[in-house]
Amino acid sequence: DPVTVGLITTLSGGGAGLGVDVRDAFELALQMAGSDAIHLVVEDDGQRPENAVQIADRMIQSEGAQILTGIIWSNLAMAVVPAVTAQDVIYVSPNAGPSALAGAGCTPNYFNAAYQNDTMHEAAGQYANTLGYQNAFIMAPNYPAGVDALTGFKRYFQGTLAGEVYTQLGQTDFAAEIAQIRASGADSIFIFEPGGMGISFMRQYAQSGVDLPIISAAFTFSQDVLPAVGDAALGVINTAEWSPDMDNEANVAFVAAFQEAYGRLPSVYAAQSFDTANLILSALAAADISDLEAFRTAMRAADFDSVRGSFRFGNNQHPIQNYYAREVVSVDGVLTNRIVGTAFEDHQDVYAADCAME
Amino acid sequence: MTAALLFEQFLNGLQFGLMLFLMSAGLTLVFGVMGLINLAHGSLFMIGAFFCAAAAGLTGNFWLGLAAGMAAAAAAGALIEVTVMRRLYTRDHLDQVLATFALILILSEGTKILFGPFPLYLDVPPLLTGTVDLGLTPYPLYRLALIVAGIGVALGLWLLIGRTRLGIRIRAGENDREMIAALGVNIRALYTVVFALGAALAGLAGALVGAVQSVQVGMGEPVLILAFVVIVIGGIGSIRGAMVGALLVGVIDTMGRFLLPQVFALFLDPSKASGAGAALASILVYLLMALILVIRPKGLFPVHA
Amino acid sequence: MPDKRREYALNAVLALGLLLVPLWAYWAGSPFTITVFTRIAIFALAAVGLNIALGLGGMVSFGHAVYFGVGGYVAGIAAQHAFNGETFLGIAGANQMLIIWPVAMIAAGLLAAVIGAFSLRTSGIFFIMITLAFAQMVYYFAISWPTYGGEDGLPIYVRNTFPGLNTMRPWNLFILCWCLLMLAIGAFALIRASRFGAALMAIRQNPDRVAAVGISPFGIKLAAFVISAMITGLAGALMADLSRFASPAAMAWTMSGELIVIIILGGTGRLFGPVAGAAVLVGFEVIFGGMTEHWRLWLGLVLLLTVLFARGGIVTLIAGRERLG
Amino acid sequence: MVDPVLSLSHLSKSFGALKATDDVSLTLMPGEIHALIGPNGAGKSTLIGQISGRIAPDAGTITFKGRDITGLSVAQRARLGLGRSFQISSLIPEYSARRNVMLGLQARQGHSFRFLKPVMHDRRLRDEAEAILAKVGLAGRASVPSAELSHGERRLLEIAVALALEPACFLLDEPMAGMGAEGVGALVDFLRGLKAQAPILLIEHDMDAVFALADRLSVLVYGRIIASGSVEEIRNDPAVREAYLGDSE
Amino acid sequence: MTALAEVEGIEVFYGASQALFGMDLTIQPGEAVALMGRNGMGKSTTIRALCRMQPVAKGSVRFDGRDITALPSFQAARLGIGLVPEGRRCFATLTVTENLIAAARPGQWTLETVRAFFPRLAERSAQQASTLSGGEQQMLAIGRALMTNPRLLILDEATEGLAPVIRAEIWAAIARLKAQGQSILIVDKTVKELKPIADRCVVLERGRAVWTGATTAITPEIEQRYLGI
Ligand SMILES: Nc1ncnc2c1ncn2[C@@H]1O[C@H](COP(=O)(O)OP(=O)(O)OP(=O)(O)O)[C@@H](O)[C@H]1O
Ligand SMILES: Nc1ncnc2c1ncn2[C@@H]1O[C@H](COP(=O)(O)OP(=O)(O)OP(=O)(O)O)[C@@H](O)[C@H]1O
Ligand SMILES: [Mg+2]
Ligand SMILES: [Mg+2]
Repeated sequence: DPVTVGLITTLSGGGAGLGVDVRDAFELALQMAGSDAIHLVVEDDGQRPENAVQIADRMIQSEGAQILTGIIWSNLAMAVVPAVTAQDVIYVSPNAGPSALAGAGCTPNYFNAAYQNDTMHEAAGQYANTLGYQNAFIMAPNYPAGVDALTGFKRYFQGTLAGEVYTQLGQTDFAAEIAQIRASGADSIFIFEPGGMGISFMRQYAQSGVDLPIISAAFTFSQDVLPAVGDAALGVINTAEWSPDMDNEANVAFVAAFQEAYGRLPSVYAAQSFDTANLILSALAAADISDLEAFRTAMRAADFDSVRGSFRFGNNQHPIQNYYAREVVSVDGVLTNRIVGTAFEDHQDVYAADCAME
Repeated sequence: MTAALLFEQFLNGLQFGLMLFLMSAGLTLVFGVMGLINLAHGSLFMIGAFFCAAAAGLTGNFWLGLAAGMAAAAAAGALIEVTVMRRLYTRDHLDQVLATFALILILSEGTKILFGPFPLYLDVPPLLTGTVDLGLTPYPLYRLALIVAGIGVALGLWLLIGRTRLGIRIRAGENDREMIAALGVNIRALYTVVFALGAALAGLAGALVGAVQSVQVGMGEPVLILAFVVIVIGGIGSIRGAMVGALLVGVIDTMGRFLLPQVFALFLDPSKASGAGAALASILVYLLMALILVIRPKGLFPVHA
Repeated sequence: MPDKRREYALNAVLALGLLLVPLWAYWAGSPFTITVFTRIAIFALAAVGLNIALGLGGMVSFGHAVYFGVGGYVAGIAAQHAFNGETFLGIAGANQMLIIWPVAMIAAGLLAAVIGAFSLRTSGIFFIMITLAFAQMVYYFAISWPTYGGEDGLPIYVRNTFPGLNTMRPWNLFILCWCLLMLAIGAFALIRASRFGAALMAIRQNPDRVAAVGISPFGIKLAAFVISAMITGLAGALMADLSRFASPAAMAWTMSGELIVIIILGGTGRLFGPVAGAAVLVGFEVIFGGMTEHWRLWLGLVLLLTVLFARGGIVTLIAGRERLG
Repeated sequence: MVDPVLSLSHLSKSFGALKATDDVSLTLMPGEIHALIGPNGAGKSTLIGQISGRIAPDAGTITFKGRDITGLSVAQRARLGLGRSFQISSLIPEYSARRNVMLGLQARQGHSFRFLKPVMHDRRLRDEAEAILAKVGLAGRASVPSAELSHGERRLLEIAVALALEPACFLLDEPMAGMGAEGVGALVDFLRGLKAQAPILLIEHDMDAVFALADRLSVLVYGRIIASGSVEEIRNDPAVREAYLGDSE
Repeated sequence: MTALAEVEGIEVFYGASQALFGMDLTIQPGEAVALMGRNGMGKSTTIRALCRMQPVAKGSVRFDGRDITALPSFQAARLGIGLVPEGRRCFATLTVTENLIAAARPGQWTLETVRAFFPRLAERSAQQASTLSGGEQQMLAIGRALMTNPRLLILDEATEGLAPVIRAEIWAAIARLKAQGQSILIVDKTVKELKPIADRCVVLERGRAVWTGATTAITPEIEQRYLGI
């Protein structure tokens, strides 16, 4: 009997692009594996926490889902995960990694196959040192993920701060911030402005005549937004645990198949979702989910071919992995990312220490 | 903090204000002059941006895109007026709220079906790229162009509404629709035209602003709220009020975002200060509106009815 | 009056349908159906609250989601403190619904008293906008205030408890919500028929006239606004317990819009309008949301057709226009 | 010497440059009908607005039953016993004629913060409302929503609501406007009976009615009282003829 | 000679309630016709039907020989019906001049001639209509209708609420218009003032015409019976 996996993700509204990538990559993985171990049900959460909770309830209660996945946003994950794992259902995160679930709040039924939120920004801070930046202007929206981003960056960045600015969530005009950057005397800029905010900022930055190097985590420069940012993004360094040009067998096959199937390059969200699917498949192949303990052990083993190359879990069931610096380049007129360096090797998040699990 | 920075921020505030005016111009026309609450104004804005981006992408010409964006929004507006709005003029505002709320859902989802879920690309036309030196500071040419467009639209609207017979008839229709018809004016057709014009202005704003922002589904909603704030502050139906409201919101918002964290930094550590400052800055506009309405319950320039 | 009888029949169908379907689901072992109906009951309860301000008093509050959200935060914060043993302003947390409900109502009511005192100076579209403005302020505050989760919201790990009932069981939680909804509808009916209601409905139609007979509109309106917010706040607390999550998203302006939509869809000022409206809205999402990713398009069309061709909402469509006597 | 029920002293109100009422002083004695006439736009309705509290005067004081009420709100003045009718009918449109009157009764009793007892089942309130409707000749129309009443019937209902308040004085702003000849005749008789109950400040352009009813007349022109006196005096005042009555009389 | 306007057996409803029950009315060119009747008998409704502001359920409305029963009101107005409605209904936020030119059509009446006719309107040309006194608003409503150069001028309660002097002025103006050959349909409460102007009277009761005849033929009985005088 196939195991029912519920994929709850954002398919409508402003953030729909990310959810579509997650869904498409997950389906692609199942297709490529040719396995019938999984019966997949997909549902749209509309980027609203209370919807996600309801859908999770339904998937578990009416459709007998034993594994859930798919959520993009930290606030939705925070709403869904504790309730789901309390019912002895496995949740595997293909994207969000809020700190509350990585530290003291870690639980055996929760696996994160993507990253812990802070780590991407920590990598940016670390790589800023490598690039020799001394005086950075840092900026993020004023909400928990934004605060985490700046905290993460500062944790590893050794230079001074020329300015630290919080923008409004959903802000569309950044002229005031750009003026501050211009006047700040910084030698570099770190930004975390996901989705439309990043697109707006980069467009306006490119026209401002300010010409400082930008470093960022992958969110602002992932494949889903790059076409919309346009040439303004060229040359920006951004950190991620994956890049489309990674040269391992699994990744080459994935990128080719994704392009073939959907006519576009995969984003980092797609890659994480692809790994999530394969991780679950590998565990299902090794253990029967009716024996939850055995299944969890098989998950922890993470015995699958990750598109990131090496992949393993730490004690808090979050990845210990490499983080790379990528640069936005144009290949045959298509904007994409290319690895230019490594920020961290085998990096684990700081919250793992607070997690009571072995 | 230097004089140059202050000057630039003030300029940014003015420019943001004019951009807000551009975005609210169509709304003032439809809401203030025709007396129709149109929550779908933001969706028309989005349609303008999407069609502009698509057409510009196809033809490689921004100006063709701009025309396409305006035309698409105007066409959508005319269609909406004929099929929906026409039946709602005599109803109370609540019915209009519900109908246009429904239109938001339809137009957003329709746009997604048509253009896909990913943001589109729309670049500034080559003619308007780069910066100009304003003495104290360099300034993006495109933003100057937005300022000019905002002032142009304001002037045009002011002339149209205040100085032409068409404007007189529209305002007469707002006062008493049945009566102006009984005097021989085809108010139905006139309202279709006006609504389409309002939609075209929304489309124009969407297309212009789309080149510096993200062209994506849902881009209209934050605009909608800000546009309402602007025209309510100014006094509904007053073009002058909308202009003053827009500039006030633009300057106060920009200055607040810039100065509040520095004020908080006087007594908080920098990281906390920027967080607290940003939090206060994000509600500043609403605080301003509430304050103005408490003092002047009908806005700054109420239109006597 | 056949219209009146039709309305009574419709009300009975709605009240009993809302009870019997989950009861059936309970026997048939479909907990999710119960959850959906719980959600309908809670949204209906929130809308019954708003219906006092909007339907009876004509105060189109475009910020009622704030009271819904505040109720949710009361439940969330109390539960969190009860969970980790910390105190809030020196008060210990509580996980007793019987304590949380009144606190949620009082918190929402106090906030409404402040917001109402300012907002009620305006009217019409200005009132709509000023209530929206206050709601946005609270919303942005909640998003950026880190202590209680900011935008991430506040999970409730264990549902708050009710004496003698295991609230983790869907049916138990449902029946609590259903009873509260019926109580609220009863309160609505009482208020509408009372002297207070007579004055309130008169103020909606002609405040100058009411003042000229010697009833001060401001006090009546403010009282109605506060009562209205209290009921919506109670609904918010229930919603947080249903979702096991208190979220700032519950305060977003779209949520305020949805509450208004529920009321207009069901029938403004009608006793069971909120129930009908909530059932349609939630039902639509549950049924079509699973079928097509473009369900919002169809929802939009249905709403549009309702405004155009079923003036006065579902209740009016079935039971005809109301006469106030 | 009896004290006036209502007295205005030196009331002024400007709208921008326009002086709508300019230093107006006037009294209303118990048992009299004091008619206020004057050209359109002279400031008559503005004066009623100031007395009833809807418009704040720029200067001057209003004394009612010996008490200075200048600072009170509309509702407070109404509770003290100032009853008014509106120049343009102002009723609760969806309420029946009966319920409109019941609202007046409820207000007089001062109990609007009662949440429990259904008001429509209050027999005493209903009966009293119907008695008042019968008095103005609307007995058969008690259940009709006021929006569906004809223009003339609405004018009568205005009066009925004012009656329900049992005011200590009536302010009536053009009660005859829009009424047919028949209605005017009936209303004249009715008001004549009413003045014993409470004095009336009457604004009216129907000169036949005014001359038939008024005990005293004041003429307001451009916000100022230019003449005051008995019907005969006013009728023959050349300034009044020139400004208001014309030569047709 | 064909009649200028002809209303034949019309029935008109407001929602479910019927207001006209087979109303007839004819107006010849150059004629001044008065509509009379008690409150609520259907005078204004007849006018609304003639101006096409109210749908006609049964019967026909003709203007200048043409059937206009189903025409929208703006087209009827363009054929030459000029309305001064009950309650004036000036466009409140427009200035006096704007009110006048809003719906103007070319012809004998222009801004100049109207201003010459009502000098008061010339004095107030830039003032917002809502701040005019009642009498001035009434003049404005008449001027506004004249500016459409109507072949039939309809006056519904043109003197309600006006001071006696002003009323006299308005009546004088109407008399001058009539002398110029303008066709007029007029409704007014004050029969005394109406009589010298109207050529013919149509008396309504319960939504139909119950008496039609020359103004001079009105007897005290008729006044007593149908108007309550
Ligand atoms: N709110 C206002 N703003 C400006 N002007 C006003 C306002 N209210 C009244 N007026 C002006 O004040 C003057 C007096 O108006 P008021 O209504 O008191 O006249 P009135 O004597 O009642 O006339 P009528 O007999 O026509 O009813 C008028 O010229 C009017 O236009
Ligand atoms: N909008 C309306 N809705 C419902 N009924 C109406 C409406 N307008 C008029 N009526 C009814 O239609 C009938 C005729 O009204 P109409 O206005 O034609 O009378 P009228 O002769 O002009 O009276 P008046 O002298 O009072 O102006 C009346 O019984 C009135 O109640
Ligand atoms: Mg007056
Ligand atoms: Mg009439």
